[in-house]
Amino acid sequence: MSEVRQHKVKDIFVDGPIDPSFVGTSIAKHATRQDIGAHEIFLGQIRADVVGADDRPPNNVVIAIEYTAYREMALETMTAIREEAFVRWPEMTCLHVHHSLGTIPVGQLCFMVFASSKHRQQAREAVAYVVDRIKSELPIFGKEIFVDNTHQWKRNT
Amino acid sequence: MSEVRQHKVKDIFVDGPIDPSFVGTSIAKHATRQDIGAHEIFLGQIRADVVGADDRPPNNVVIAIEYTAYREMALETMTAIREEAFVRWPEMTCLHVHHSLGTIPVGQLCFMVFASSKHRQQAREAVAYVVDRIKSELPIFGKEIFVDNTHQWKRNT
Amino acid sequence: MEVLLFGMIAEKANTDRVQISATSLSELRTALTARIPDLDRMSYAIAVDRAVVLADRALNGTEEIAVLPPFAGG
Amino acid sequence: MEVLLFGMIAEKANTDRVQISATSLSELRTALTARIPDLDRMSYAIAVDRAVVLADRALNGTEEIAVLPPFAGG
Repeated sequence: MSEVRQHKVKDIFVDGPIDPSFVGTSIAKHATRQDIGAHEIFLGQIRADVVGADDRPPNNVVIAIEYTAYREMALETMTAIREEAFVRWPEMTCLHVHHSLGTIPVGQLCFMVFASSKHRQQAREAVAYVVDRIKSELPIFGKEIFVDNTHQWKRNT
Repeated sequence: MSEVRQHKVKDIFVDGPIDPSFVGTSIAKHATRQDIGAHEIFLGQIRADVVGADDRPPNNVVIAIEYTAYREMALETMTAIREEAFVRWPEMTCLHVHHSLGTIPVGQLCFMVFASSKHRQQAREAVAYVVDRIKSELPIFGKEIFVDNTHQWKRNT
Repeated sequence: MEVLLFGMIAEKANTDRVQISATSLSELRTALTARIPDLDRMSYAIAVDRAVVLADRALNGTEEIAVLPPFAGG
Repeated sequence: MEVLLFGMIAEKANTDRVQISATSLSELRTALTARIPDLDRMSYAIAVDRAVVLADRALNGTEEIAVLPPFAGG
């Protein structure tokens, strides 16, 4: 929790899936904070989507997403989003963001946004805001890999 | 995840704090679900609030909350809330709720609401709705225990 | 009938259940106020068969009655 | 100047960086379209010094330029 309101660029990227036990460990680290009453956590998990691509028959099933990123721009953008969030929700004490790079199989976690605050409202709003901005503004690219080993590039809508 | 859309009364109460590793374990159990893209988790943590009670000097500090409940009514009310949530957010695949009973020290977790769905919007809305309804409708009682061993009864506003 | 008490009301009454005879909720409230110190200065709700009931109604003595101080879950 | 390519655009170009000479973003777009197959049929944005720039602007060759296909994070 030492990152509270620091303005340095933090690395959000992790290689491979986010382990559920990492989420548990992150939660446990807040037990020393006597001013936190609420944690809100969003986790993204890889779905076995059935996709009909332009150049192949429909009903091809996603088995993994391979994530890459324009790392420097993503981290600078994330730093700006983080600073805006701490201004908008001054009661927020911590904000932890992690995103996977590399190949993440179906059922595994690729994304975590975790905010804590005194009362629930600010943590709740901050997580929704940060998740939405990351999805629309961070240059992260996802290759959906199908069961037949073909692929298609994912795009957030 | 076998509870999906069951209508039986589930016990939400646990004795003592909710262990952060339990949250991690709960998340991990969803790795077999290929249709989940989003998890939203709310956690309540005991704050060291500084309280000025009517009959004592201000600045008394909470060291724990002792929770009790009218268990049968709480579980029936929770079952109704759960069923309403699954109707309102049909994309939601799982909803896990736990609340502590007994003495929960500052920094420990007393409450978890965990929803999963295909996309983030339904899990996010369901968690906010379920958390708010639990706080206002479940007959759970909290005795704030102060550092000087006096106490005061908490009330949700 | 047996009436279940919780939280600060059980604390004030020094017990978590009292025996009360009442044929309506208003009669029950009067009897509870006589029995439990300071109840008239506390905010509370009465649940009949596990649902809060605000209006007056008749009681036949078979209902599950509970006196509920403010909720504090979460 | 060196131009960074990502995702499906890097895949189409078969490389993650190309050398392009351009004195403006419009000139850069024209050169990229000539170099990268099907780029004119893809949606993409150009980032100059790590910020997306939509309007035309002059380039002096010292900027960090990147061609970004649709984002897919989260």
